[in-house]
Amino acid sequence: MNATTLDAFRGGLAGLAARAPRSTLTDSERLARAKQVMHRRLGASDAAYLETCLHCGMCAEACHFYVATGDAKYTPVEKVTPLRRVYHREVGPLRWLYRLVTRDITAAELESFQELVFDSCTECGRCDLMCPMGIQISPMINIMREALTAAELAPAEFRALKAEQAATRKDLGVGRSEIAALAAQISAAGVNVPVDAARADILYFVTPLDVQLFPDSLRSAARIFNRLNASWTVLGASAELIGTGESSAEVDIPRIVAEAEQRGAKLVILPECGHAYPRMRFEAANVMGRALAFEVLSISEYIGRQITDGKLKLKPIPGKEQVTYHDPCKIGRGGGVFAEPRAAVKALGLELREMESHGRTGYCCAGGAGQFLIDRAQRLRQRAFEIKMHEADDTGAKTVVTACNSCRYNFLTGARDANWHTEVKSLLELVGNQLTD
Amino acid sequence: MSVLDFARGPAFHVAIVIFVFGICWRLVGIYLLRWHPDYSRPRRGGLIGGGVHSMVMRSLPPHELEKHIVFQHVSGYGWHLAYFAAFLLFGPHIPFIRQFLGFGWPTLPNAWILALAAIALTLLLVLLIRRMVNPVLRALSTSDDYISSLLTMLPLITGIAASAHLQLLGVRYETLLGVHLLTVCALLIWFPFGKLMHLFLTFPARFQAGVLLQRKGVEA
Amino acid sequence: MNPTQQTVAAALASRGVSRRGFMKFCATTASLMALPPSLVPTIAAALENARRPSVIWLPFQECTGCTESLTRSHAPTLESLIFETISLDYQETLLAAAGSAAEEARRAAMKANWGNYLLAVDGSIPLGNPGYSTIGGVSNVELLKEVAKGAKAIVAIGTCAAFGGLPMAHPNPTGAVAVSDIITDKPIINISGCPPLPVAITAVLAQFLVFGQLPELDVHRRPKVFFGQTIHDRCYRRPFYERGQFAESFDDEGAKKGWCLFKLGCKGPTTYNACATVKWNMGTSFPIEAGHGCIGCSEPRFWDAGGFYQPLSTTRWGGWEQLGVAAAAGAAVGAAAALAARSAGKAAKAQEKSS
Amino acid sequence: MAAERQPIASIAVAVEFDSGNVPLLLNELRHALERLLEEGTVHAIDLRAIPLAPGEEERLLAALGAGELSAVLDAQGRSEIRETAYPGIWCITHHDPAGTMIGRCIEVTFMPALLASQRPDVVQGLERLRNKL
Repeated sequence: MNATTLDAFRGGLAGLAARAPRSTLTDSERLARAKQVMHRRLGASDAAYLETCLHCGMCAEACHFYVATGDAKYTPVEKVTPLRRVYHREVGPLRWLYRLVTRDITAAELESFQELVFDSCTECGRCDLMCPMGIQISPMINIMREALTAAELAPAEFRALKAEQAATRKDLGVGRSEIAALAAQISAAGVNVPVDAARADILYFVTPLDVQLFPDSLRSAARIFNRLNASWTVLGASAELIGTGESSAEVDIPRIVAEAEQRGAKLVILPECGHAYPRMRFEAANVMGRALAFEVLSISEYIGRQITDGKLKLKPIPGKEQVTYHDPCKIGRGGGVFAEPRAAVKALGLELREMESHGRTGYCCAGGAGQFLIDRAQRLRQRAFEIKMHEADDTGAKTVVTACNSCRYNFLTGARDANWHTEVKSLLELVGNQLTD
Repeated sequence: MSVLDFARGPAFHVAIVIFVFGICWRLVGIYLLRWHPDYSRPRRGGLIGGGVHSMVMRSLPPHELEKHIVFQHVSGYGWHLAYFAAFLLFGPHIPFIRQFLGFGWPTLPNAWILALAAIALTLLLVLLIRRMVNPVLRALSTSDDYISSLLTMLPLITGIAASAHLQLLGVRYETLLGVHLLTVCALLIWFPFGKLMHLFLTFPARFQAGVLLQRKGVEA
Repeated sequence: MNPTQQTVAAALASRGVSRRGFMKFCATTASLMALPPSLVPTIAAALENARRPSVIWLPFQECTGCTESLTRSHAPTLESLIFETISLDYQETLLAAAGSAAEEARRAAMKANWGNYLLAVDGSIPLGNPGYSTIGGVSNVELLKEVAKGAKAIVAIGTCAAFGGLPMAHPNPTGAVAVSDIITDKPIINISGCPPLPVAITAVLAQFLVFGQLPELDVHRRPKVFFGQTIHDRCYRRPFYERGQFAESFDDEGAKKGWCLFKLGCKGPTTYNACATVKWNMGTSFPIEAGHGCIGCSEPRFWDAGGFYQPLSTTRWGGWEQLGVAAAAGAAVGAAAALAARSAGKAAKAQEKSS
Repeated sequence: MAAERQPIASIAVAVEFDSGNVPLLLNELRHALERLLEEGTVHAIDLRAIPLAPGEEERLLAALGAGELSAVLDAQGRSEIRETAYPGIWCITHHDPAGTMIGRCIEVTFMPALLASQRPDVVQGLERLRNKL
C-alpha cells in the first residue's frame, strides 16, 4: 500500500459526513427509541455496575483521551450519564425515589453525549480493567452508542455508512463483487483464494479495509491456509454482513451463522480486524441465543496456534530486528489474544521490545470502534495516539507490529501527521512472507 | 425523653429496620433483573476462580494504571482501615456489636482509637476537599457523594467529641452520646439509598467482572 | 428567744465549742461544699454572722430512704452538727410531736419565718388521685402549694422529689410528678439520688447557711459542686476504661482486677453525682468500688432507661425476628421492582422486533 | 461443707488499684513546697475531693512518712496534726466526737493555723484568768 492510496481513502472518509441522510425524527421519538434500546439491553449485570460506581474518577486515568487532554469530560463513566439516569429513574429498584429527585433526560442531552461516546471513546476497555469496583464501562458505552444510533443521533459518518449499507449492500464501498474481484486477482497471481465454496472447514472473512487498503492481508492469509492444506473459503458476503456502520447484528449474525453452518465450517476466522472479532467471537452466540457449532478465531490467534503446534514453520527474518507489538484492544484486552501473536513474532526471528503498557493494559491506537471514521475527531485522535507513539519510541524499536487493520490504518495516518518514522507492519503479512518453501 | 433515650430507643430501632429493609430492597431489586446468559465459548475455564481472583486483584491496580492515582489509593485504604478499626476496636462499641452478634473481641486503648479516628477524619476531609477541587471528581460528583461523605464523617466527629468528653459548646456528655448515636442512625437510614451500599455491591461487581474477563481470557 | 435569731457562731459557742473547734467545723464544711481549703477563712467570717435558718421538711410519696441516708449513716456526725445549726421546725418522720400538734408547729414556723424558711421535700407528688398520699387529710399537692407559698427556696431531696423517681416509673400508676412540675415560682434545688448523698443535702443547707444564697445549679437544677461531673469522670476505675480494660462478667478476671464496669452496664458516664469522691458509709466505698456498676440513680428517668445491666452503648433494635420481617418486606419490594423492570425490558425487545 | 467455706477475710486481694493520682499529688506537693520557700504561699489539698482508688490514700501517706512533730487537738472530736517526713508538709485528720474520720487535708505551710492559739479563745481565756484572780 502506498501513501496515495492512504490519502485517497482518507479523503473518501472525509466526504462521508456530507452524505448522511437527514433525520426526520421528533425529539420524543428519539427519546423513545433510545430508551427502548436501553430498556432492552439493561440487565442485572449492568445494573450492578451502575449501582456500584463510587464516582472515584479513577477510570479517567485509564482513558487515553483523558490522559492526552486532561479534560474532565472524558472521564469514562461520565460518558454513560444518560444511561445511568434512565436506569435509576426507570429500571433500578429505587426508581420511585429517584423520580422524586431527578429529571428525565432529554433528546438534546442525549445528542450532547454523541461526542463523548463516539468521538472520545473507542470502547478499548482499559477503564474496565482499571475500575476498582470492577465496573465494565465499555459495554455500557456500547449501549449508549446503540441507543444514540437508534435515535438517529450517531455521528453523520456512521449514519451515512449505515444508509449506504442498507441501499447498496456495500460497506465502505466493498461488497460481494469487490471481494470476489480481489480474490480473483490474487488467484490469478498464483495464490488460490476460494470464495463461497460449498463446503469448507474454515470460513474466512474479508473486510472493507482489506480490500481498500491492505490487499496483501488476504494474499498472506491465503498463502498460510494453502500452506497448511486447509479446506477454506472466503465468505463473499463478509463485508456486507459485518459492516462498520453499526449494521443490525440481529439480522446479519443469523445469516453469517447460517453461511458457516451450511458449509460445515469448524472454524470461522476473522482477518486482522478489531471490529469483526468481538462481534463473531462473543456477540454472535448471544444474538443466536445458543452456543455456536464452530469455533471463532482471529487470524493472529490461528497463526500463533499453528506455530506453537509446530504445523506452521517460518523462515526467521535475518538481523534480529527490534520490534514492538501493539495489542489491538478488541482482540487483546477484549479477547485474550496475547500469547499467540507474540509466539508468531518470536518465530519470525524478531526481538520483541514491549511497550510500558502492553498486553491487558496496552493503550488504544485511539481510532478504534469506528472513531477513525469521524472527521471532526481527528485532532483528538492524534493527541491520544501520541501516547502510543511515545510508548513505542521508548522501546527503541523502529517497527510496530500489529494484528488489526484499523489499528494499522490509525498508526499509518497518525505517523504521517506526526511525521513519525517508525514502520507499521501487519503480523499476518510478515508471517505470510516468511513461510518455508 | 432525653436525646440519648430517643437515640438508643425509637430512633435506632427505626433506623435499623429501614437499614435492613432498604438493603434487601436494593439488592434484590438489582440482582433479580434479567441476567443475559452468555453463550459464547469461554476462552478459559475456571470462571468462578476468575471471579474470585478479580475480587482480590482489583484491590491492587497494575502499575501502568496506578501511576496517577497513588494518593487516592493509599488514602482510600487509609481511611477505610482507620475507620473500621476505630469502630471495631473501641471497647465501648463491643456491647453494641455484641447485641447483634452475641460475641465480642479484644479492643485497643482509647488513645489508639482517638488517633485512628483522627487519621480517618483527616483523610476523609482531605478526600472531600479533593472531590470539590479536582475537575474529574467535581464533574462526577452527585449529592449522593456529598451526603454520604458527610454522614460518614459525622459519627467520627461526634464519636471523638463524646469519647474525649468534650463539653462541646456546653453540650453535656449524655446529649453528645445521644447525638453520636443519632448520627449513626442517620448513616444507617441513608446507607441503603446511597453509595455506601458499595459495602455489599463491590465484591459481587468485581466477581462479575472477573467472570467476564476470565471468559475472554484476560486477567482481571 | 426565737432560735432563728441566733447566729451560727453563737449557737456553737453556747454549746461550748472553742474557736479551734469552730475552725475545724469551717474546714470540714468547706470540704463538704467541695470548696478549696483556702476558702476556710471566708467561711468562718460568714458563719460569724449567719443566722440559723428555719427548715420545714415535707415527706410525700417516699420510702424514707432519703431521711435514712441523712440521719442514720453518720450519727452523730458533722451532718448532725449542721442540723444543730439549723432550726428544723417540722419533719414528720423525726418530729417528737404528732398529729395536730405537729401541724401546729409547722404553721407556727411558717408564720414566724414567712418568706424566709427553706422548704425541704422528699418523695414525689401523686396527681392521679389526691387520696393516694395525704397528711392530716390534706393531699400532698395541696400541702406543697400551701407551704411553698412562704418559702424562700425549695430543696427537692432525692430523685422522687427532684424528678418523679420510682413512683413515676412506667406506667406511673399514681400520676406521680416532681416538685418542679407543680411549683414554678420559687427557686428549686434538686438534690437527686436514690438516696442522695447525705453531704449533698447538708452542703446545700450549709451553703444557704454560710452565704445565705443558693448554690450554682446545672441544667437539672442540681448543685454543680456535687453534680457538675459524672461518676465516670471521677471514677478511680477510669484509667481502665481508657486502657480498654473491661470486666466482661461479674466473676471474671477483669472483675477481680477491678477493671472498668462499662460493659456490665455501668451508667457512670451519664450520671452526674459525687459518689466516686465522697463515697458512702462514712467514706468507705461506693457501688463501683464494691464491684457493681453505677445504676444512674441521680438522673431523670433512670428507672426507665433500659436495664441496669444494659451497657450504655446498647440500643433497642427489635431482635432478629423483626429484622427478618424488615428484610422480607424489603426483598418483596425489590422483587416487585425487578420483575416490573424485567417485563418492561422484554416489552422493549418485542416492540423493537415488531418495528 | 463448713471446711470448704472460706471466711471472706481470708481471701487475699492481691490487686493494687492505681488511679495514677499518687505521683501527681506528690508532684503537686513538691511544687507547693517550692512556692512556700520562694513566695511564702501556703497550699492545701482536701483528700476528700480527690478520686483515689482503694489503698491509694494509705500509699500516699506512707510515701510522705512521719516527721518529728505531731499534735492532737481535742475539739468536737479528735484531730491529729502531724508533720510528715518532709518538713512543711502537714497531714491534718479530723474526727467527729464518735471517732469517725470526717476529713483529711494535706497542708503545705510553716505552721498549720489550727496549732496556734486562737484570738477569741485567748480573749476568753484571759477573761477566765482575770475572774479567777
